[in-house]
Amino acid sequence: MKRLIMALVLLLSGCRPGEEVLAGACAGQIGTGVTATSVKVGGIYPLSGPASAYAAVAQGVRAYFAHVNDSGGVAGRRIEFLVRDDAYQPARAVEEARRLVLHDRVFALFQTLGTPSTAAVREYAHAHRVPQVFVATGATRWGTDATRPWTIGFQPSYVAEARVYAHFLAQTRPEARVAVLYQNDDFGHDLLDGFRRAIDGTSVRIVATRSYEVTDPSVQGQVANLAASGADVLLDVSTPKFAAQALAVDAAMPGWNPLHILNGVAAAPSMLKAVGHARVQGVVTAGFQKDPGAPESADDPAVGTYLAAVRRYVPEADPAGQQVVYGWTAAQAFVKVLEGMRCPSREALRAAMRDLRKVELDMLLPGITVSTGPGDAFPIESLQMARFEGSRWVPVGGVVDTRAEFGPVRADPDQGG
Amino acid sequence: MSGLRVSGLRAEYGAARVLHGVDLEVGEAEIAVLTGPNGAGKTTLLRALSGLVRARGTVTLDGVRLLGRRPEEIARLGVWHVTQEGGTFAPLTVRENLRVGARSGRHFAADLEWLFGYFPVLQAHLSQPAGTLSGGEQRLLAIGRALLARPRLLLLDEPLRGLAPRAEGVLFQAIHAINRHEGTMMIIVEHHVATALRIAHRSYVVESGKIADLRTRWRW
Amino acid sequence: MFFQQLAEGLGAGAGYAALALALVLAYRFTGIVNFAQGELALLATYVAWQLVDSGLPYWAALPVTVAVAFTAGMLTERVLIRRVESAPGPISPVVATIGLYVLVNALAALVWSSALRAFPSPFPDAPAGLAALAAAGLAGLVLGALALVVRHTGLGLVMRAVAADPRTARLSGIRVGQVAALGWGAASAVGALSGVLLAPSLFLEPAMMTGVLVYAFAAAVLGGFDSAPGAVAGGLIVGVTETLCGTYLAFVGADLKIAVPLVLIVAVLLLRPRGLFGTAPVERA
Amino acid sequence: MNAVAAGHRRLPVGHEAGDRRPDWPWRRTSLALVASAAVVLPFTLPPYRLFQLTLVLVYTVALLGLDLVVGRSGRLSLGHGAFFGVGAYTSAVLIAQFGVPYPLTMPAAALATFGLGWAAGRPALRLRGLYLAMVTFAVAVVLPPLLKRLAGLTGGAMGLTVPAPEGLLGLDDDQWVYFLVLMVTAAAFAGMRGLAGSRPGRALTALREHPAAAETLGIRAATHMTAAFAWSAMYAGVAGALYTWTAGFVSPDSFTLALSITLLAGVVIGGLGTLAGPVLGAFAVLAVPAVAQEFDPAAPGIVSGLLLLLIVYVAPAGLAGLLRRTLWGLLRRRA
Repeated sequence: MKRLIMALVLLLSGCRPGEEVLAGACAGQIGTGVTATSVKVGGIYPLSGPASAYAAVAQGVRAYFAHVNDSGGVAGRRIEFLVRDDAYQPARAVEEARRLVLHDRVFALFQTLGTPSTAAVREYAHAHRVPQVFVATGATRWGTDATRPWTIGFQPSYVAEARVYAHFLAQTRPEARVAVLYQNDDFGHDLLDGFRRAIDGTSVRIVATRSYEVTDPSVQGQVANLAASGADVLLDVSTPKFAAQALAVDAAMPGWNPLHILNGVAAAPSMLKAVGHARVQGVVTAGFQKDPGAPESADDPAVGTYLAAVRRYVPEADPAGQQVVYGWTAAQAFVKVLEGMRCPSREALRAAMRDLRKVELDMLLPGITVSTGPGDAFPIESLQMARFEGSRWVPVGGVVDTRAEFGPVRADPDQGG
Repeated sequence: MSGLRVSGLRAEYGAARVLHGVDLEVGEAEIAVLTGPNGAGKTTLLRALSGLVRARGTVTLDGVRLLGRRPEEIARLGVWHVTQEGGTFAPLTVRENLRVGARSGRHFAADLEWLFGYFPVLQAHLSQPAGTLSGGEQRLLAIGRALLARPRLLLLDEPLRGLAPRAEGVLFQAIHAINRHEGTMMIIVEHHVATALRIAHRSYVVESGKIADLRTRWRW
Repeated sequence: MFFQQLAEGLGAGAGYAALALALVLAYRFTGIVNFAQGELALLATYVAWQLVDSGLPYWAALPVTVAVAFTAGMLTERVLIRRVESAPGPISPVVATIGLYVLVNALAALVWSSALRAFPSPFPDAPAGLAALAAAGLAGLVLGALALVVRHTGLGLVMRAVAADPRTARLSGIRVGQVAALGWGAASAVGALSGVLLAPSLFLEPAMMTGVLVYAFAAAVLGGFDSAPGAVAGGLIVGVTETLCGTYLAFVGADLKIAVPLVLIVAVLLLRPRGLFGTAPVERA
Repeated sequence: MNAVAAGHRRLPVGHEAGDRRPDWPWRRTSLALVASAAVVLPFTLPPYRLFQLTLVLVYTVALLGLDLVVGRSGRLSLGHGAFFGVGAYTSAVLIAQFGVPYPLTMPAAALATFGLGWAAGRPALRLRGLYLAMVTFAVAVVLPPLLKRLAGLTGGAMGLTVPAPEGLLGLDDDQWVYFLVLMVTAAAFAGMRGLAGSRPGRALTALREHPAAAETLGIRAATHMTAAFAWSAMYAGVAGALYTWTAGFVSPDSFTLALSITLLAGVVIGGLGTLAGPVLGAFAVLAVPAVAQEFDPAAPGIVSGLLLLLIVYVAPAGLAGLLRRTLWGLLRRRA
């Protein structure tokens, strides 16, 4: 009954129920979820369901936040991080977002994973003016759609990744004839369209494309068809399970061994081990994070703190997994944003996340920084190619800043929704 | 204690009580005929004996209790029930149908010859799937299978249904011969009372779930 | 190129045929569509992986896995399906298998985690096309042996009798329960074969058999769902069309390729409800 | 379809077909209680709980429809997730791409799925039960890739975001959507109650219990079954449209075969052939994953699988049956 009366009162006064409105310098801004000693944020990940393999990201985030809290927190505030499961279903993601914002009264949403869930939560976050920071999906929409300022991406978008591959091919194989295997969803379409636009004006040409459904048992048929196209490069835009199949079929075909470009999402060490290192020699991919297992990371202090923190706070996590490194990096970027806030309010957080000037992060490859500004809502747009030799990735060429090379990413003209 | 003793047999389908305490006996090598109006419970009685329907009361065959056992256990005790419909395996050939439930391989060939003595029509369709036989032929096949198994007690539910008049004589002649040679006890539910009574030793009239009348051959 | 694709199609088809046959066997003996057949095959494949991982050679692990799957199949029928058959309504048994599907999938993910695992191939060094053909041959061998048992042995006769009419079989003294359990054992063993055959190319992970189940259903229905040879033929047809479909049916395209076997289902069902090889269900009131 | 059952156990069929089991003791009072709670709750529940309750009502409408096919006609349909999806997309596309005011999208979704249900039902129902499951299985599997293929219209793999209906009469958005959904759910219940007592309803029950006997009584199986299938598809479509209003986002991969299986599980867990079943089933299907995830991420699968098996063995009449038996037990002990 209490809420009924309050609802009636607020009905008349017309202001938002249950939010803490700040006074003084940050008058009128919303400070829910922040106290002098703590800041509460919530993340939504597919802990169960088909995409549960990606939930390792949350482990990386938890490790970093625990690490920061133990060394005094952010400007004296401990970070309280709530993790909710949406089983990779948009409706559940919205349900969990409502719970975090209205029940747990979090200050901001930090990371929703996967484009469907992120797109669903983005509507809710926009309607209730809650920042949705550094979402864990590479769709370009988060950076190009100015009508939804409360949401921002983090990792290099699929278009940036496609641009690096185009740039690499233009330099090393100018006459490349490319066959593309792509997953029939936003991830596949975004990267493929980005690649098409990025090779405009170069002599690189796409000779065949084949898509597959997540519910397909195998991509054997698709890869065999692509082989028939006689392409000398295979752009593999698939998730780990199907990438493994594509790599296995590619290796088993004596008559066809194209340069196999593996996208960043699939380049997981466990997948490469399953296929067998012997069969993936010479495969290339693009990355933006350090590989904890690489020899040059052995004496890198940043990697040292990362490994120690992961062993201490999330022992069940696989420190070599790129997802855990990704969680760690995104969490560190978030802390930098918190430090940059002028007021303890959501509006200030939104402003700070869009005003990062060449921020250095521990686990980013040297030369790659995080920067956002008025016309640039893509925190990271530089990547470095690497080739798989022996049993690990070896960097190839320098860091490519795709924004400098190709200019800002424009919204895809026929992008629906 | 040889023969079939049934006392106080009660059975119901859900809430509908069908058998209200049936008592009957079938002596050694005797044929009993059950007659009576439709729905009197004749078929349910056979089903109760062969375990298809749960029933209460006491039923013993040569001193062995039958009630409460599963149909396949009762069948293995030598009670063979030829139901009103079915009794054959449509996709299997006539030979395979006869083989199921018949005695072991050694006797099978001899048994077949013996059966064809009574039912030559089966020999003509031996390798044909049973489903392709006519209704009457399928009836003969079902009963042939029963006879082949040399049961201790044979329950026949309206064996004549769907048979051409000429075939009736052939069937009853065979049943009569087997009863005499093998001493198989039989309970036959049949509306053609005249033909059935010619070979029956006893005849029970079943009305609304109880035995209304008993006539034995030597008292007519 | 065409022959290699054809060979791969037959290899994949053999896997779908095995699972389709498992579905048909389970249906023939208990009249129940076992939605969990794919996940039981997944469990068997994980068992095989575990055996090979702990040192047992492939050709020793295979028979052990098939034996384990056989007993697991019998136990499933005896413990789960038997009791549910007497439950009212035709829906309960099918829902029980759906419950089993969800449960087994979650258990596999819990015990073996969702990590991707490589699975050894029976013919590791043979080129892709040949390995697929050899796998199809292996499947053909096993299915042929099963067909011989069913066609020409006493046990086979009893099994076919139970499948044709369980009530008459009971009245003929056949212990229908045990035969149904045997049927489910054989089904589960054949299902395990499907998992083991497909794992090398599909890579072992909890969601491996979900897609395969869809194709196995298509294959089983193509064959009429109550004919074993029909299911095997259906499986090979689905396998080949799936592989060749991308190249030769360009207008369909790869994303709607799943529609091909399914449109076949609907067409077959409407034109020949019994399927290509099924027997007409004799409906006696 | 299943093997010989020695005895006869009657399916919970309701009074019309001679079900002598004790009926719900206080029909009037419990209905009034539920109605009043439904009106007060939106003001007392925190908003995110209200959102969950709205989703339960949306699922209830879909399960009411599915129960018509599974519970009352005894047939298995695996396609209702697809009908749900078609309803959701019809509404989403009309709102997002063509700017149609959302209330008008409800009849459009209903018509689309009624037609689809009739078209899919008509041929499939001439076939035996199992084949209906196969045809609906095919529909459920083909829908997601088809939706992605029509990217121009449906936003393809990216999905579509739909602005939520604004709150009127001083209610805020989720309370307003809740009342919209509540009204449609009430109408759905009334429609189903009316049907159950009517001639077609009894005809369906007769067809389920003994198809051959029913046909001898002149009940044309094909027309009754097809009509029932079309109506149930429409219910699922209407539920889909309500889902779009509630969630505000639709993507092809939310309406896969998995949704059809979840709906089927819900209608069985709730209790076949009853009116209370769909509500309880909807609660079970939505509550189990949320509660189970507290223990362990893989738990939802294990818990819902076990629950399904438990229901089929322990309480074939579902939660509704359990509820009825326990309450009746209490009453008898007290009386």
